Order: sequence, then C-alpha cells, then structure tokens
Amino acid sequence: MSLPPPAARPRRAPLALRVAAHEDLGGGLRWLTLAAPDVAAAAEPGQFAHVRCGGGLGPDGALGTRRAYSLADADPDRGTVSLLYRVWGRGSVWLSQRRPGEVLDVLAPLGTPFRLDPHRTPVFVAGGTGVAPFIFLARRARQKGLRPLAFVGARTAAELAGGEFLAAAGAEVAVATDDGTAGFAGTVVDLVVRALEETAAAGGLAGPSPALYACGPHAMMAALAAACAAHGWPLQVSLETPMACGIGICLSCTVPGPRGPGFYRRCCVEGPVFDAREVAWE
Amino acid sequence: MSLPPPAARPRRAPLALRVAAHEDLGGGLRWLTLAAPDVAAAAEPGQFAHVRCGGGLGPDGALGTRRAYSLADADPDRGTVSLLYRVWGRGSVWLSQRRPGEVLDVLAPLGTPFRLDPHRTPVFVAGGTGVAPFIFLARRARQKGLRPLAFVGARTAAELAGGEFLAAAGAEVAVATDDGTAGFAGTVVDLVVRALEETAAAGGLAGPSPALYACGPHAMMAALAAACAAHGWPLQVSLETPMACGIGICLSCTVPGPRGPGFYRRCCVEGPVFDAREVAWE
Amino acid sequence: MSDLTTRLGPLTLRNPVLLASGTAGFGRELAEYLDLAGLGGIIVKGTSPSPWYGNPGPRTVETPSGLINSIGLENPGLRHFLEEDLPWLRTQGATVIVNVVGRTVEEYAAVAEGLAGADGVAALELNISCPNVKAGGIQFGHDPRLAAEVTRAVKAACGRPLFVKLSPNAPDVPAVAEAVLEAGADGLSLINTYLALAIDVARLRPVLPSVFGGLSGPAIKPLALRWVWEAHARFRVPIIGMGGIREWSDAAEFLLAGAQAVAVGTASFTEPRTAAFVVEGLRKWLDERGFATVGEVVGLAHRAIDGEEAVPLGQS
Amino acid sequence: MSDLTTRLGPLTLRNPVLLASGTAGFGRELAEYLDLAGLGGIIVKGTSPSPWYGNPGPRTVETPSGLINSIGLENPGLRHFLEEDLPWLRTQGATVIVNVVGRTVEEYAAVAEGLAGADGVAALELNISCPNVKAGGIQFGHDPRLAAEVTRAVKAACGRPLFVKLSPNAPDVPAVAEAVLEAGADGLSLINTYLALAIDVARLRPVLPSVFGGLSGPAIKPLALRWVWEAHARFRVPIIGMGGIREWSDAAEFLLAGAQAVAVGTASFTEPRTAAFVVEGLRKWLDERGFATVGEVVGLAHRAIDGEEAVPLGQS
Ligand SMILES: Cc1cc2nc3c(=O)[nH]c(=O)nc-3n(C[C@H](O)[C@H](O)[C@H](O)COP(=O)(O)OP(=O)(O)OC[C@H]3O[C@@H](n4cnc5c(N)ncnc54)[C@H](O)[C@@H]3O)c2cc1C
Ligand SMILES: Cc1cc2nc3c(=O)[nH]c(=O)nc-3n(C[C@H](O)[C@H](O)[C@H](O)COP(=O)(O)OP(=O)(O)OC[C@H]3O[C@@H](n4cnc5c(N)ncnc54)[C@H](O)[C@@H]3O)c2cc1C
Ligand SMILES: Cc1cc2nc3c(=O)[nH]c(=O)nc-3n(C[C@H](O)[C@H](O)[C@H](O)COP(=O)(O)O)c2cc1C
Ligand SMILES: Cc1cc2nc3c(=O)[nH]c(=O)nc-3n(C[C@H](O)[C@H](O)[C@H](O)COP(=O)(O)O)c2cc1C
Ligand code: FES
Ligand code: FES
Repeated sequence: MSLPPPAARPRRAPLALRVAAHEDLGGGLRWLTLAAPDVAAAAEPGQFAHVRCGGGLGPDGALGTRRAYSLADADPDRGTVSLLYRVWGRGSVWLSQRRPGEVLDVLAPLGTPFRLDPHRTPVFVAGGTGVAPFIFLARRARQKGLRPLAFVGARTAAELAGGEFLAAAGAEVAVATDDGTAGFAGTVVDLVVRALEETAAAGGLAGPSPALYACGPHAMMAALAAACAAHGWPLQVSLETPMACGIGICLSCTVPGPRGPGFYRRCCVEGPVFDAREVAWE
Repeated sequence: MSLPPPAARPRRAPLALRVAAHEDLGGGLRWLTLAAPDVAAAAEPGQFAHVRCGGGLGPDGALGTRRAYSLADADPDRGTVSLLYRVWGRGSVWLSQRRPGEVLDVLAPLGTPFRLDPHRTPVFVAGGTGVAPFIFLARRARQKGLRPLAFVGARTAAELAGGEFLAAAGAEVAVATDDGTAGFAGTVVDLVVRALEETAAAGGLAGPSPALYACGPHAMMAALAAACAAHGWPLQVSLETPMACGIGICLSCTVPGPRGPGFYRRCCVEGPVFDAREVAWE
Repeated sequence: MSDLTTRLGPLTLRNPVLLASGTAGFGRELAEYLDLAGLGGIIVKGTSPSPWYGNPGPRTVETPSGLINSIGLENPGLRHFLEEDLPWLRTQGATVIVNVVGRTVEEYAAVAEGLAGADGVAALELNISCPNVKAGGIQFGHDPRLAAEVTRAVKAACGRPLFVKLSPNAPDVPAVAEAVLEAGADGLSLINTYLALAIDVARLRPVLPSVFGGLSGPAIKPLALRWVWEAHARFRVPIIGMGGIREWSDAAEFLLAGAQAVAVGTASFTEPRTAAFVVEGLRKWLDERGFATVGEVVGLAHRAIDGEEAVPLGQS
Repeated sequence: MSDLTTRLGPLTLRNPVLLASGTAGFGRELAEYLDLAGLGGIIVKGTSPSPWYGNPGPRTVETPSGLINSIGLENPGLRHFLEEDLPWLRTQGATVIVNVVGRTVEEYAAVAEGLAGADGVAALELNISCPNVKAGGIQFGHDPRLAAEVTRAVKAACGRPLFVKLSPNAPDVPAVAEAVLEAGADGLSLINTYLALAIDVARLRPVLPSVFGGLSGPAIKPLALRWVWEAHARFRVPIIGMGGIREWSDAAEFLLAGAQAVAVGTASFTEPRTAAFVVEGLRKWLDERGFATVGEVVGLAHRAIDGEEAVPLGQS
C-alpha cells in the first residue's frame, strides 16, 4: 500500500498548566487561576476547559473522564485563565485540593463561544456557577463598548459569590435569591423578565434593545427561553451535559434540537453555546 | 433473636500517620519516616506496615490494595517509624511523591516478628531492600547485648544504600555486589557462607555460634536455606508474597510448607518471618 | 430514625450489610476492626466437608479498580468450622451465614447436613459459582439442571433459609436462577466473580498459575447491578447483592436495584471497617430521605421508570 | 529496530494499534491530536444504511475505572461516510476499517454492498454486538445462527477482510465465534461492551434513560483479555483485541494473549493521544526485549504455560 502523506499535522495537545492561584470564595465556591498564556490569548467567552481530575485514566487514576469548566476569565496580559467552580463531587473535590505550583492536565479552549451582538445591550442571566462565563463575557463586552447588565440568581446569599467578579469586569449586577437573603426574593428569571418588561413599558432601555445570554440550571433556562420566545428577545444559552470526551468523539453530550432527535448536536463542539430556538426545551 | 453481647470490642483501626521526613537515598531508594508513637512503641523487628497508596479503594482511588513495607526502624523516644523502599511500580511511585506533612493511611504493626536468639550471634543476610528489617533488628540486638553481623548484597554499588543505616544501628557490615562495584564480587550468600565456614574452620566465631536471619529475593533465600540446612545453622526468613489484605482475611499470601499444600500459612499473619525449615523452597 | 431491619423471605437481618464470603475469613480478624454484631451478618468462607488446600501462588493480582483472585476455596473444612469458628462467632453476637462448597452433590449435602443440627447458623449460601475449583463448583453453576439438583439436595439436608450464589460466567444466568428457585432456594446471592485474566508483561506469561481467576471489586459493580436489576424484575425474590461495594452509596444502588441486603467483599481488604461505614452511611441516608424502613427502597428504582420500558436489553 | 507491521489474515496493518469504533468518530477530531497515518488504522463509528439518531441523554455515566454508554449508534449513515468521511480519511493516509451496523440482514448487506466499490476501505468490522439498539444488532450477536447468516450476507456483498465483533453478553460466546468463522469471517474483534447499570442515588432511578448501557474502560480489561485468550487457544484466527487499553503494557497483554492488533477506545476520551503513545510504547518494548516482529509476541503467553493446563476454566 502506498499512501499519500497526511494533509495536516496534528497541532493540539492537552496542556500542562500550573496553578497560579486558588481562592476559596465561600459558599463552596472556588476561583482557580491557571498560568496559560496561549489559552488566555486564544480563548473566547463561552468556551470551556476540560480538566483531568484525580489522574484521569492514567496509571494512578480512577476518574476516567475529564470535568468541564467554563472559562470564567482570561487575562492575555498576565497570561492566565480562571475557573469558577463549586466543590461538589469527586472531580471538583479533587480539584479543590490542588495547590499553587501544582500542574493540571487541561484541554482548552474548547467549544463554540457566545456570539456577542454589537448592536444590542448584553443581558446576562446566571444561576449558580452559571455566572462563570459572564465574567469573561462582561469584560469582552466592555472592550467592545457595550454596557452589560447581569442578573444573578442563587438559592441563598452565601452562594452568590461571583457577583463581585462580574461587577469588577464591568457589568451592572442585580441579584435574586430563592430565600430572599439577598436582592430580589424569587427566581432570577422572574427578576430579569420583570426588569426588561418594566424598561420596555417605560419606553425601552436607555440604549439599544436587549440580547440575552444565559447559563444555569436547565429549568431556569427553559423558563427563560419561553419568556424570550414570547417577547421576541434573542437568547443564547450555555448548556451543561455530561461530557465524556469534550472534543467531539464520543457523542455523549448531544443536545436534542427543537424538531426531534434528528437534530442532536454535540454540546462540546457545536455548543456549549446554542441559540435557544435551536434547543428542544420540552 | 436475642444474642449475647459481643465478647470483645474492636480495637484496631487503620492509622492516619503524618510524613515526618522523606529522604532520597539514591539508587531508587527512599527512607520514609512517619510520626507514629503507638506503632514505634509496640512494633517488633520483622513486622510490617501496610500502606494505602493512591487513595486505595476510596472515592478517588484506583489502586485497590495496600503495599507492605517492613518496619526498617522504630524510635519510641521520637515516636517515629521508618520504611526503606525502592521506587518501583504504581504504589511506590505514588509513595515517593508524598511530602512531609502529608498524611498516610497505614495499618501497622502487622505480622509475626523475628525471634532473636539471645544465645547466638545474629547474622543478617539481606538482598536489595531486604536490608530494611535488619536496621531495626540490629538496633534491637544491640539493646539485648548482642553483636550482629550483617551481609548485604545488591546488583551494583549504587543500590547498596541502607548499609550506613545498618552500621549506625550497630551492626558490623560486609557487602557483596553482583558486578563487583563494591565489596565482595558475587552473591551475598556466597559471601556469608564463605565467611561463616572460614570462621568455623578457624575454630568458631569469637563468641557464640551464629543464628541467621534473611530477607531478599526468593532465589537468594532458597540458596541460603540450602546452605543453612547443610551446615545446621538456624535460619529465619522474612518472605514477600502478594498481600491483598495484610490482615489474614483474603488468603492471597499463603506460603507452602515443606510437606505440600496442606501446610499453607498466611505470610501476613503467621509470617512474614518463618523458620526456613517450615518453607517449601522447591 | 429509620428501621434498618431487612427481611429476605424467611431470614431477617438486623441491617442489610453483610461481609461477603471469602473476604472475611471466619470473622476473627475483622472483629479486631469492627463489631460483627453491628453488621447484618457474616457470610463465612466457602466451607467443604473436609479441609481444602487451595491453589498455588500468586493467588491475587490487582487490576484497575479490581482484584483477580484464584484462592481455590482453601478452607479448614466443616468440622473445624463447627468446633472452632461457629462457637466463637456466637460469642460475638454475629449473624452467621455459611457459604457451602463441594465437588459433588453428595459433598454439598454433607455440609448442609452437618449444619442442620448446629445452633447459630442463620442461613446457607450455596456457592455453585466459584471459578477456581476445577473438579467441582463450576459445572453446577453453569447448568440449570445440575444447579437445581444440588439446591434440592442441600435444602433437603438442611431446612434453613437457602440463598444460591450465581456465577455471572454461566451461559444463561436467568435459567440457572429460575431452576434453583424452583428447586427450593429462598433467594439469590448476586454475584460471584467474573472470569478474568492478567498477563505479566515482564515474564511474558499469565500472572496467576491458574491462568484465569475471578474479578471482584469496584470494576464489576455496574455489571453486578445489572444482574440484581434483572433478577428483581423477573423473579421478585430475596436478593443479596454484591460486587464492588465500598461506600454506602454503592450499597444504596444495590437496594434500589432490588436487593434486600448487600455484601461487602474486596473493599474490606483495603479498609477493614468498610462494612461498618456502609451501615452508618445507609442509616444516615434513609433518615435524611425519610424512609422508615429498608423495604421502602428495595427495588425503588424500578418503580421510577414504571411505564417506561423496564428490562429492555437483558440477557436471554 | 522491530518491525511493527502486523498481519491479520488478509489484512496487513502498519502497526497493531487501531482506534476503536465509536470512540474516534470518523477521525477528524482526533487528527488534531495525533497523526492518523501513524496508527495501525481507525475503525470508524458504526455505520448504517441511512442516518441513525441515537438515544436520548444522558448517554454516559462514569464508574470506577469505567464508563457506561448508551449512545444508540448515532451515525450519519453510509452515504455521508462515502461522500464526506472516507475521502477525507484517505487524504490523511489513514487505514480505514468500517464498523457496519444494521437492523436486519438486508441493512447490514446494504452497507457492505455500498462499501464494496469504495476505494480505501481496508476491512469491515461487523458489529453484531452493540447493546444499545433494541430492534437490531443484539439478537444477531446472541444467536450463532443469525450471526452466521449476517456474516455470510456481508461477506457475499463485500469481499474485503471481515472481522466480526462479538458481544460478551451473548449466552455462548465461543459458539457465536465458531459460527461466524465458519460463515466466512476472517477474524474476530474482541470485545464489545458489557451490559451494565448505574443508579442515581439522589434521583432514585437509573442514570441512563435506557436503564442499561455498555461498560467500557480499564475496568473490563481483565475480562476482555480472558476472551482473547480463549479465542486464540481455540480458533487460532486473527484477533483485534480491545477493552480498557490505556498504556502500551495493556496492549502488550492483549498481544501476548493472542491478538494480532488492538484497539484503543475509552482512553482516547481522557487522553486523545493515547493510541499514538501506545504505538511508541510497543515499539520501545519490542526493541528492548529483542523481538524482531509483532508476530513473535502474538499468543506468546500461551507458549509460556505449554505443558501446563492451557484453558482450564473457560466458558462453555
Ligand atoms: C460546558 C460545561 C461547563 C461547565 N462549567 C462549570 C463551571 O464553570 N463551574 C462549575 O462548577 N461546574 C461547571 N460544569 C460542571 C462540571 O463539569 C462538573 O459536572 C461538576 O464540577 C461536578 O463534577 P464532580 O466530579 O465534582 O461531581 P460528579 O461526581 O461528577 O457529580 C456527582 C453528581 O452530581 C451531579 N452534579 C454535579 N454538579 C452538580 C451541581 N452543581 N448541582 C447538582 N448536581 C450536580 C452530577 O450530575 C452527578 O450525578 C460545567 C459543565 C459543562 C458541561
Ligand atoms: C511483608 C512484605 C514486606 C515488604 N517490605 C518491603 C520493603 O521494606 N521495601 C520495599 O521496597 N518493598 C517491600 N515490599 C514490597 C512492596 O510491598 C511492594 O511490592 C513494592 O513496593 C512494589 O509495589 P509497587 O506498587 O511499587 O509496584 P507494583 O505495581 O505492585 O509492582 C509491579 C510489578 O513489579 C513486581 N515487583 C515489585 N517490586 C519489585 C522489585 N523490587 N523487583 C522486581 N520486581 C518487583 C511486582 O511483583 C509486580 O508484578 C514488601 C512486601 C511484603 C509482602
Ligand atoms: C479473595 C476472594 C475470595 C473469595 N472466596 C469466595 C468463597 O469462598 N465463596 C464465595 O461464594 N465467594 C467468594 N468470593 C466472592 C465474593 O464473595 C464476592 O461475591 C465477590 O468478590 C464480589 O464482591 P466484591 O466485589 O465486593 O468483592 C471471593 C472473593 C474474593 C475476592
Ligand atoms: C461511547 C462509545 C461508543 C461506542 N460505539 C461503538 C460502535 O459504534 N460500534 C462498535 O462496534 N463498538 C462501539 N463501542 C465499543 C468500543 O469500540 C470498544 O469495543 C469498547 O469500548 C471496549 O474498548 P475500550 O474499553 O477501550 O473502550 C463504543 C464504545 C463507547 C465507549
Ligand atoms: S463530550 Fe464527547 S462528543 Fe461531546
Ligand atoms: S494478605 Fe490477605 S490473608 Fe495475607
């Protein structure tokens, strides 16, 4: 057999990234900063990092699959990217024990980013750790001269960490808690819909019309998608599905489209950011 | 069902032992010291520690079984015990990465110790990391007023580390290397047999007759057992077998006795130290 | 506070956590690490009419999240059990289940007969599934007719609650299950180890002199759960579930799949207190979730998908 | 320097390391991480006559050293493969093996026929073993007669080297192997995933909507090795071994057990370069041990125990 030479040489590889800082934000949340100049330069808001936790499939690893974390921030000048995560199960507990100087095995940046509409006011709607991508997106929006509004929801005040980061990145932040311990008492969807309706009733936003970007629990996003459809507001959502590979080879992460299973798309490649109209919310 | 109350309450548990010091001895050997006052007070030379490596069967662990290491030293005053080990496969590589302050999950002391004959000169014969238990045993022998001789073999000089520890513990040390890079060129069995034969020819040791204690590769011990049987020298051996549990419940470690399979005994409980005559050497 | 008592047909256990056969000896060693009376019970090492000596070593080899063993059912025999082990276990307040092995139907029956008169034997677990004995066990576990025959003989010899422990290596596991249940078994023990191989790349040969051994440990948990689910769906009989349990949540999976009790095996090798931890974890879970009894969670995962297709892909 | 070329009957591969079907898509994604031409080849995702959409999510769940999947053979169909994927794979210099799936004998034959005329298809892997398709695949894999029938039809439709991929969940795996070999298969692919279950303890229900899925990953390596060993001992046919390979030494175990080639599956999910690392590791090992060819180590572990009892405990 004589075969033609390969057309393109492989160019990607998992990266060995040093932990630059690791902060406990309270409420079970952590802020992890990695030294990663190339990622910081290339990354777009909405993309994610796929982190090998506990050694992965390697010689001493029990955890097989990586864990996905949205890029919560990227600083090309310092050459760092940051993740905002909740200490939860096996992967994130392992991650929470990593100390500055340790090296992590990371695939990044992965996935399709948010598409920032330059002609509309960005409105971010975040539930729980869903705030993560909007810190990065707020920074990018400000760089493009936009003035983002961010609506952040959590069960309780203690879990609201991330708001300061959003504000520092240049977003105007309003919060909602289910138990009313901070901000609006109720869901973040109620809050944002009410706010946008009031603004509309008052003759429109003081500026261009809104474009919504959401990340959070499925139920929150389904409710928001319904409201946006009713009001005609454009909505992009960042979805979370189990991701065995993160690079498009396993088909574990597919998202059904609105017209049935024939429209499955991979959350890790075609997503995690989708137009809300292209998702079957049921 | 009305049952009688349990006769005895459980009293043992795996210990959480802090790494007090961890030294690279060269030649792939390490000296690990653990803070363990109770173990240091209770342990006898020949006993071992069973160390969980890589998280074991726990939530983030791939390695299922523990790894056995002879107690190479115990210092009841400082409340420490030490292990001498070779960086080899998954367990020992993991172990070699542990830093002072980290806490290990250890079962110790386990197993049946050497029985030091108070009326004979202790002669230790060690191959490779088999030197480990004799550091502890040398110390104990000196405390009992005995003057131990130690014969240590290795493939090459670089792997002879441990000799200084033996000497420091009070043994008179002679070495053999397969490649002749240090001491006698040949096997440690040849060396010790020659030395003892010469002494015997010269009219006996300057003191009581010898009792031999050996630890090392199977072939070395089989050869030594044959020589001892021929000369009528008493020999105790510390054996290594795969040990899934280390506490007597799995029967993975059994050692065949000289009269066939009916004489299997557990290396972890009835051993690791056996009278050489009670072992089938084949 | 939830009631941890669990009923498996004629057998009632004070809680659902047992020590698995062959991974706890006859209790003496683990009694130094946990209180045997605080467990559901102990299933002792496979016991034959006379002493068995087992296989040459190495007898175990570690694999990813698993352990392959080829012990060969070494045990000191029935008489030793009755004279030395059983009396001692009774002083500990342990509930004792005896794992019965033999090379022939007669040998199995002989052990059962010997146990019939003994006080303090709560139940029998019939091991027709050990992959490490060539002459005996394995054929019984693979052939429904033979499995039924040995079950009948053992039940006739000893009327105590009888659980038959199945081999996942049998060609038709459900057929064997059906046969032994019809022959009088009160329930099933699921599952014994999977036939497995490891090769020593340095020595260019199988690690174990017996070539194959049986795989246990967390690696097989998803496979064991599948059998428990299918057996519960199909037979609704008492089940002792086992395979890879190392945390309370593993045990909870087995209960939800349809087991009334579970057994902790290989995990005890690394953490001898595992079974006691599992009891505590289950207690806490049932309390927190507001389940009053163990029975409420047994098979509950089936009900969650009722209406959905229940056993779509099972074997046979 | 050892020659890494390996021969599987009519098929010659430049080295023994393939990408396993369903874990490498059609090569595009992994080509960013490794050089497809540096591998033995790629076995592409199961390909059906027309597009299949697969199962609802979640489709995977992690277990100790394993992964359960229930993808449902989602694939874009034969035409897409022929028009988009195969031409691209050829530009990469990849050796291409096509994994063929269908719901009926006719569907299998249709795929085979479509591949008969295509340039650059080195071999076919007949998937009669996917546990995640209800209407089709699985029955073929469990019934020797049906397995033979579909093998014959596929071989008749496409003369290329044909490997039949067996299911470990079949009641009688050796009988299926024998049937497909008699029906014209050039070799066997061993092994597909094990039927498995995981239960979500928080939600009190199976994690996967399909209830069961297939277990892959290091957890099943000792089980897969057992099948390779038995098939080699019994049939001496070409074997592609797979199940849990993540390091060169895992691959070496498969070769020593009797496989001429291996496939890397789940491990690529965590480390996309795994297959390339395995090639390098094997090369180094063969060099260091002084083996001139891959053929010298294939089945070598059997020879090490010749004289000893070879297959003492195999199923059936
Ligand atoms: C594209 C993408 C982006 C993501 N970004 C982030 C991020 O920025 N920050 C972040 O913290 N996580 C993020 N996640 C989730 C993350 O990948 C892990 O799933 C999470 O950290 C839990 O992993 P674990 O190993 O700790 O728990 P596991 O042991 O894997 O999870 C245990 C169980 O808990 C469930 N579970 C996991 N997390 C939660 C939760 N928060 N609430 C309720 N149930 C849960 C899981 O479904 C699982 O059944 C993202 C996921 C995706 C796919
Ligand atoms: C009672 C007892 C006492 C022990 N005392 C000591 C001690 O004091 N110091 C010490 O270093 N080890 C000691 N060992 C050995 C130790 O328990 C481990 O087996 C060793 O550390 C290798 O474990 P691993 O996880 O690193 O390698 P593994 O991954 O378990 O081993 C890989 C393979 O290498 C083989 N192997 C392991 N070690 C060697 C070796 N040195 N030479 C050649 N092949 C080997 C194993 O059989 C296995 O097949 C003792 C064992 C026992 C049973
Ligand atoms: C070392 C060892 C010895 C075993 N001996 C027996 C036995 O004598 N009788 C039996 O029925 N099962 C025996 N088993 C099987 C276990 O009881 C259990 O079914 C299996 O190990 C799965 O559970 P686990 O994964 O929790 O270990 C043995 C298992 C191991 C690991
Ligand atoms: C997500 C996933 C999808 C798979 N899809 C297929 C498939 O389409 N056809 C097939 O024959 N095998 C399929 N398999 C099985 C693998 O090819 C392989 O036989 C199995 O995963 C064992 O190897 P591993 O442990 O290295 O993954 C799939 C496996 C996984 C994990
Ligand atoms: S996570 Fe594997 S395809 Fe998306
Ligand atoms: S190691 Fe388990 S009995 Fe000795």
